[in-house]
Amino acid sequence: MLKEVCWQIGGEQGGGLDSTVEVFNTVASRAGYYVYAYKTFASRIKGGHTDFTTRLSTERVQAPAAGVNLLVTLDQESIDLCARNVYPGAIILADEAINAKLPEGIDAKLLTMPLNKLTLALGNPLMKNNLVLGASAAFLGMPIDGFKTYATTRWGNKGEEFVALIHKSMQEGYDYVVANWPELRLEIEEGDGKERLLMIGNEAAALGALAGGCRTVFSYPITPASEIAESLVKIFPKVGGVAVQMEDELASIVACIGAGFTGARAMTATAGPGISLMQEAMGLAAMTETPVVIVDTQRGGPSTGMPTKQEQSDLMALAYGGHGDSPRIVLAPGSVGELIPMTAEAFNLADNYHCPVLIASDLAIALFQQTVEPEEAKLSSMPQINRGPLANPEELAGLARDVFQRYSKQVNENGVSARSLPGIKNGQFLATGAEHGAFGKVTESAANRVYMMDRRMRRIQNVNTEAVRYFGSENADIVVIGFGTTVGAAKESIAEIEAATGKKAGVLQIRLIYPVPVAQIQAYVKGAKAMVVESNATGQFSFMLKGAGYNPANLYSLLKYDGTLITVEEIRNAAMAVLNGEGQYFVSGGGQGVRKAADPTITLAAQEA
Amino acid sequence: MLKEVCWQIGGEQGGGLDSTVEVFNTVASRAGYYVYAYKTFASRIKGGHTDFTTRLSTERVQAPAAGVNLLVTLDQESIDLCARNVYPGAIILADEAINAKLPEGIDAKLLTMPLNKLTLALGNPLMKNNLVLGASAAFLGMPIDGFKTYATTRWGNKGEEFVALIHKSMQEGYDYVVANWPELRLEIEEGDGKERLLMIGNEAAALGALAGGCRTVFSYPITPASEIAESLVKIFPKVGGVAVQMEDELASIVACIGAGFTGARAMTATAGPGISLMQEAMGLAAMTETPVVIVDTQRGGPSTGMPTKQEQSDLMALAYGGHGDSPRIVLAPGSVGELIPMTAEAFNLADNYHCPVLIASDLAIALFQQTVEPEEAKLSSMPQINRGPLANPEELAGLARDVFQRYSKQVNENGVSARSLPGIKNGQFLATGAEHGAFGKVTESAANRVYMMDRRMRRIQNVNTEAVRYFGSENADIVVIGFGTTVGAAKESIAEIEAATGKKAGVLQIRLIYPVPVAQIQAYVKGAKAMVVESNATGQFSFMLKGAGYNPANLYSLLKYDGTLITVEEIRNAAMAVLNGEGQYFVSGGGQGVRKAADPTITLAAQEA
Amino acid sequence: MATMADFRTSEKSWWCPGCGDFGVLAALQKALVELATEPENVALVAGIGCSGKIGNYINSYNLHVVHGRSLPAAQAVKLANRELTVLAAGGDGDGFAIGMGHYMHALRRNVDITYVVMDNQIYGLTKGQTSPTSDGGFHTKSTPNGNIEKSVNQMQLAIASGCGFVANGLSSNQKQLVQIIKQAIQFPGFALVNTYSPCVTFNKVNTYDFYKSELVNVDEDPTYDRHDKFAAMKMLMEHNELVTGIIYEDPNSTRYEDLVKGFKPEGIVNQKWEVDDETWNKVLAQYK
Amino acid sequence: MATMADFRTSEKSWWCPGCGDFGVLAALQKALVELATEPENVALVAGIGCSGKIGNYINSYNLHVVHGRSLPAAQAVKLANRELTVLAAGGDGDGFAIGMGHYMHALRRNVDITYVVMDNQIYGLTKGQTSPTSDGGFHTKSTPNGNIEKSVNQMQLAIASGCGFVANGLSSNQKQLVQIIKQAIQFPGFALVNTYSPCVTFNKVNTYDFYKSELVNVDEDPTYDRHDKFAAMKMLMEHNELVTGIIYEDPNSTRYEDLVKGFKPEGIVNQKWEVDDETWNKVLAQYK
Ligand SMILES: Cc1ncc(C[n+]2csc(CCOP(=O)(O)OP(=O)(O)O)c2C)c(N)n1
Ligand SMILES: Cc1ncc(C[n+]2csc(CCOP(=O)(O)OP(=O)(O)O)c2C)c(N)n1
Ligand code: SF4
Ligand code: SF4
Ligand SMILES: [Mg+2]
Ligand SMILES: [Mg+2]
Repeated sequence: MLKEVCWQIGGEQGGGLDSTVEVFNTVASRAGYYVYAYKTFASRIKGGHTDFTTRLSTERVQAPAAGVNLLVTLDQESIDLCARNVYPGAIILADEAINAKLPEGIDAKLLTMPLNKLTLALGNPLMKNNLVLGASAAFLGMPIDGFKTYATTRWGNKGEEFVALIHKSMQEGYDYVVANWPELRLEIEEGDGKERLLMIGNEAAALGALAGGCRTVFSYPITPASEIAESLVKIFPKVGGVAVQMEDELASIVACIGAGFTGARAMTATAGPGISLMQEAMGLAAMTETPVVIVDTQRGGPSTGMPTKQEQSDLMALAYGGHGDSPRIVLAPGSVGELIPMTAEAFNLADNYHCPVLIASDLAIALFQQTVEPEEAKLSSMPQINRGPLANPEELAGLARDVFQRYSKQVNENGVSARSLPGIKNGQFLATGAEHGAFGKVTESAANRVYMMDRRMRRIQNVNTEAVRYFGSENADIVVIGFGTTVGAAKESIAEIEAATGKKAGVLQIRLIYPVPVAQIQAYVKGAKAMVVESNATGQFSFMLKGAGYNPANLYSLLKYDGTLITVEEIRNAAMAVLNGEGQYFVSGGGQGVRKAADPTITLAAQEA
Repeated sequence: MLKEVCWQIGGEQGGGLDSTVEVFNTVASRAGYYVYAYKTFASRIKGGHTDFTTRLSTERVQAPAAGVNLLVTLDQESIDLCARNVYPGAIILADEAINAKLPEGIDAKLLTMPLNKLTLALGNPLMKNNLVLGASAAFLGMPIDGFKTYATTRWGNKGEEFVALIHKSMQEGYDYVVANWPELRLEIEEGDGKERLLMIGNEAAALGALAGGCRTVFSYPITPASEIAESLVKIFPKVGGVAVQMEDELASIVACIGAGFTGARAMTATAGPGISLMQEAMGLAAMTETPVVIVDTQRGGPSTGMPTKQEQSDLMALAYGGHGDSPRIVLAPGSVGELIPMTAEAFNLADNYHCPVLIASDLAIALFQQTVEPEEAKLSSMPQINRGPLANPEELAGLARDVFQRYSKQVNENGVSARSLPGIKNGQFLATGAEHGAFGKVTESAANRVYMMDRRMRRIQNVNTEAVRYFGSENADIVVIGFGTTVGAAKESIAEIEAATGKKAGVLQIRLIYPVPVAQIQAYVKGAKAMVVESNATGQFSFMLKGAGYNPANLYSLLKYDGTLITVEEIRNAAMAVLNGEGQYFVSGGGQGVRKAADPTITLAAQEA
Repeated sequence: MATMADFRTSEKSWWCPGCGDFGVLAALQKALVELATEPENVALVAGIGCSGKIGNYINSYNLHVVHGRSLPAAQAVKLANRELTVLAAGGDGDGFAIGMGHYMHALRRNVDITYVVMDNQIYGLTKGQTSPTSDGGFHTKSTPNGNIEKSVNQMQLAIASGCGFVANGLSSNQKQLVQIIKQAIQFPGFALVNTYSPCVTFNKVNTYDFYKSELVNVDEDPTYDRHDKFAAMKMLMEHNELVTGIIYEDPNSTRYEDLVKGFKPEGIVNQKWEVDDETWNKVLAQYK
Repeated sequence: MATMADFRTSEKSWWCPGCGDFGVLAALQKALVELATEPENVALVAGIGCSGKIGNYINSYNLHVVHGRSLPAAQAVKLANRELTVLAAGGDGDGFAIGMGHYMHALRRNVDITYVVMDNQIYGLTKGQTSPTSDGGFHTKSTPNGNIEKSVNQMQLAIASGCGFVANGLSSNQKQLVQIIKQAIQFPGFALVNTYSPCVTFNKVNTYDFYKSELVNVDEDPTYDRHDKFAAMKMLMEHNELVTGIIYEDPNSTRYEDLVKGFKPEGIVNQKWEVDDETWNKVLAQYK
């Protein structure tokens, strides 16, 4: 009995594989397994290769699997592309019709099944997927009933006959495997049956927004962010919110500022190109001290880049991308589950620090399903709505006009002063992106400028949030620093590093990317070697760390920027190399393993004098 | 006899003072003086205080004066605002009509002259300015003939009578001073009569573009950049170029990319808000490897900020502002004169490195007149047009289609491969912002991604340009690091620092802001204390230096961010404090002098564990 | 009830003496007074330009955004708090150059706001460049040889986009302008109030006198039917947009806000945002 | 002379089988062949979207810009090299959502390019959201309760903006579309070729059949006068833009390029850029 299996299915994009996988993952989750699912897909709608991988386990899993146990392939291209990732001895199930050939040197059993023929006999092309599901269940020892139950509830509205056909197809697939390969089993331990949630990060962000009091969303579709607004537009009618698809990202962010100014909690969600377009207006939010929340689901950049591929290369743009000096707060989730309270918290931070709060999600968190523990999604464990410094309407009513100072020197411990909201008598003020005085009116006084600039920047140096989270051994020899999707792999790598090297390892998850929590990082790393793992080409977070004063001599780096996810193995290998003193900078990916590299920070090469 | 005098005039904005000053400066320049002129003005058209200061000298001057010798004031507000900046014993000339009062404690002679009355008698309100010019000439011992000659050529087309009236007014102003204050003279040594040029940086940038083969400009008006396009739109009819006022900055930059793709040399000019808006498309230029030149005349940010005030706070945005990792080159001029060849060179760099080349100008360079030596503007001393790697049309004609690889692995020593231009047979390719292969066609292959990313980033590590320039003593104890407008003051501070401290001082001018020339800087600074002087609140260049590996312990900093120019005195005072070991970080401005400050780099404050 | 004084601020104006924007500001304040609005219930979002400085001079909640983006903000203000009188304001460059995309989309979205454009056919604040509404042949710093682009016809565009209230006023015709603004504010949906607001400093062609002699006033034409869309379009085409008055009004306009499913009359800010368990669990259920 | 094969590439298409964009591509290639253009003299600038991928499938100089910005680039390409046949292409979202501002300004600037829009009334590449040209009530991922915005009337906007060539084709009506594109390319100035190009995957309402039954073809109406601007506008208003053919053509169009002072017939790239001493000194003189 296995504690964990990895199932993969490959075929043509747009052919319905996604819904097959959705069924598989949901049934697995309902059976009490932990699920981590990911996929390869291209920026096209129909045609071309796609593959979906699901790692299911009786324990929490949060990283790509080291290999695949059962690979289902609907075309030869999928075999060619996926077969080299299987575990030795794995099962590769192919449609008889494709005349499958296994590439040389692959240690796997290629089994063929007359999927096309059986589908034809069933009389509905959609049934191929159900045959595949049945067959997969049989190999993995998952009860077919779970699949059937799901089909009943999901497609019940399409009529009994249709459901019966689905059931029949599933059973046929199951039976075919049992009958033909009675010995071949990858049986996984039974799931604990506990009810968990399964969702993608974009859905988690939508949930967090809902819990965080966000009722206005202004956004523009973009991969891989669109599902955030698409989730909220479905949820909002229940709570009286409004999600507007704007004409572009410039409009989206400015609309959020408008709503924020008025007192609503507003959010926009976008990816890199949108972040670039929002730079000017983020400065406006900072200048007017208006709360606004922005989710960036990072993808391959720059420009259009690789819209369907993983990357974490927007950090510099998120923290420093606009002209002038302006405050921002940049958070990063370490898992889908974490994104729910983090998004809710973002609104509290925005209301308390009166500046843009950005969430640096990434494609793999945004789009790939992960198990979320019920505790992570409990309403009662969400941060309470905290509106931050607000003027008191009764107090203002008692004053005359032109008394309330929106940009008053009377600030709270964070350097923030109370804001008034439209509708509050005597609270009128001017919120302008131009430099201004206490009432908001434009002034170019030099002394005022210095005060206002300090006022704005100072606030973010004291952001009250859990900036870092440490996992693994105390007094580690190596601390892997990561954020976003890499955190999962990093956490799973701890045991492997320790096993491989006999040294102690830890992981420091960065939850607050900016302002860089250097002191907190130093406190955790102590004398250890710190290895920053990030999915970009120039080591953006390392650069930020060094710029913020971190000693470069003690900073190691593993980068991957080929669009694929960082794996446990890569982190382990890089950590081993670091601990062995083999180098300071490493890269991985592009079809090659971990290898030494030059310092990725861009500087001008030394020249002859 | 003085080697240098400083003349200042204050009055109401929009009242014609600017043209008075233009006459004064031009006449001074023609008389063979070096001129450095600057002004205080607001983001409004008519009304409100404005003042203009002109430092004229028999030696090159490139920084604000330490005081004013002759202050001409047309209203009391100007006295109130400007009188405290005069040298002891200075002359303050006021219109009798304003009933001028000198604020207490100011050591200056307040003289009044019936400007209004005389103007009335002359019968044309414009003549007040000429009275002022004549009076100023008298005080400064400048021959009135220079002014008259200028008037003749400049306004000759308005008729003899008008010119005669101007001459008369000038003479009257002159005579009034001679008659009433025969003893009061600030006589400056005679100018050397050598023909020099006087222009603002925006005009210099336009000249550089002309010399650099730029014939397409796409831009959108913005302070303080507009004059660049406004100059070129006047010049272009002479050479068959086209300057289009676009609908916004998004269009401007993408149009430049279109023109660059087609083979033209294209430029846009903007300020901070425009830079923020151009971030996405800069990535497009980088991805498509298309040359494009962007001038940023930095002003007070963020958002609308202080549009008419000096700042150097766009560095982060210029170097790292877009999403994803992408190459850019950022240059900074140290004077108006330098901007001519630098702008021309920018086009060569763009054509050779196939990426965006940005020029980080700043408001004071952009808008304030400086003397330019004829040698700096000689056509023969401009960089020769160098088109960089271009496919050979004859060679391509001999090939079939689909042979030429625009993104070929056959790269030159800079990592750049030849480009073809529309119209060249068999050179057709796809230039896309999406990741692509050798022919430009879209691909999401992991191995290709790594190659292409490395290809793009690698090129800027070897930019062949004069990255830094050193001035002052060898083996200095302190090296002042500056760029843009601060370079002038820094250079003038060398002697003062050395005189005040007995230590050796040098100035390292950064001409290549990004990629940061760390090695070059280290080579010049050696064991000295390096003090970065910049006009922003967070020490952006220091941050870049540290991020690029510069040792933070040896980096000192003087910041000013109140919108005014850094002065020689401030640099000297900060340098003294640094040499005295009084601190590492200093700020100045806002009505206070140089003072110690905390590390301006934004990081999260250390928290309780 | 609020008076004119209540809508004024103590700021000294940064506009040039004689600038058309004074008249627009005054008419706007007058309209607000006559509609019995209170300063705290008015939110004005302005763009960047001389005209965009209007927020310094009116006592209301003012948001002064980046260049060209008053409309997205104003629409959001209204959605966030439906009880406010929401105005957007700015210049011809702000609205029809950099802001053109937002203008076109606000027109068709039909959120209940009023957009007051101060059209001086020039860029004032940047000191006199050609604007998208500048006439052909117009000489400025940016077109020293004369403007060679066709000018934007913002009112025709409004009608072609389905905008339900299209009006044009002249800064110096206070009486008419006050009337127009009042009706625009009362109109249920997006209302365009274009105004010709002369720039006395940089535009020496399109002056008060020019407009006075050129404008055709449909308010004074008893035969003109402002509910006839074709007629309105034809009028504007024939007179090159030199038309004043309420040019088009759609009697059947429905606000965007009224079409949003589940949207509450009080908008957003006046709700309680805490989610109840039932709603939360219903939403969570789809992820189980 | 170039053939269809010369304009094709070896790339396998990423479009879904049956996508309307195939027809637009084919018509475009055919038009180029019939006009005897050579691939190296064609520059095509495309936006982002399914439609924007067109540059992968046509053998010409292709520039694939960021979302919404094909027009500024295409205009600049033409100014840089007037000898090229310059096309811009993209989807309804690309052109009329994020790209709307540029569209409006390209219309009035009148640079001699042809803009081919593949309007499927939906966002294809991002997997089916409502687009600015989607019909009212249309259900998509982003408007699960039906679209509540008015749709953009891009052809009316073109006419209101002074565009001199406004045409609409249907992807499946190759014969007409080829004719339209040919005339558009030959038109001296900015030419709009809107096409209805059905998205067979995400738009199940605006299908080939839908268009076939709804479109009014002015090319087949002998009484229709395509030089009458007002008639064109009326036609579009009355039929809710469901009109096909060459709807408006201005017989007196003058290209922007022809109005730029001192501009040379060869544009920019074919000039020598070195400045001669005389010109340089003349320019420098003003700073002396
Ligand atoms: C992104 C950006 N680009 C350019 C500017 C510079 N700018 C300020 S106002 C303005 C145009 C002013 O014209 P208009 O909108 O007609 O207003 P007016 O001053 O005429 O009232 C411009 C281009 C800016 N502030 N921001
Ligand atoms: C700045 C930016 N925002 C959003 C996107 C995401 N995006 C890609 S294509 C597209 C719209 C596609 O619709 P359309 O232009 O109609 O083209 P179609 O796919 O329907 O042909 C969007 C929103 C992007 N690439 N860039
Ligand atoms: S410049 Fe023109 S628009 Fe601006 S304030 Fe003066 S008159 Fe008004
Ligand atoms: S999704 Fe629609 S528009 Fe995109 S390729 Fe498929 S059919 Fe064409
Ligand atoms: Mg204007
Ligand atoms: Mg579309």
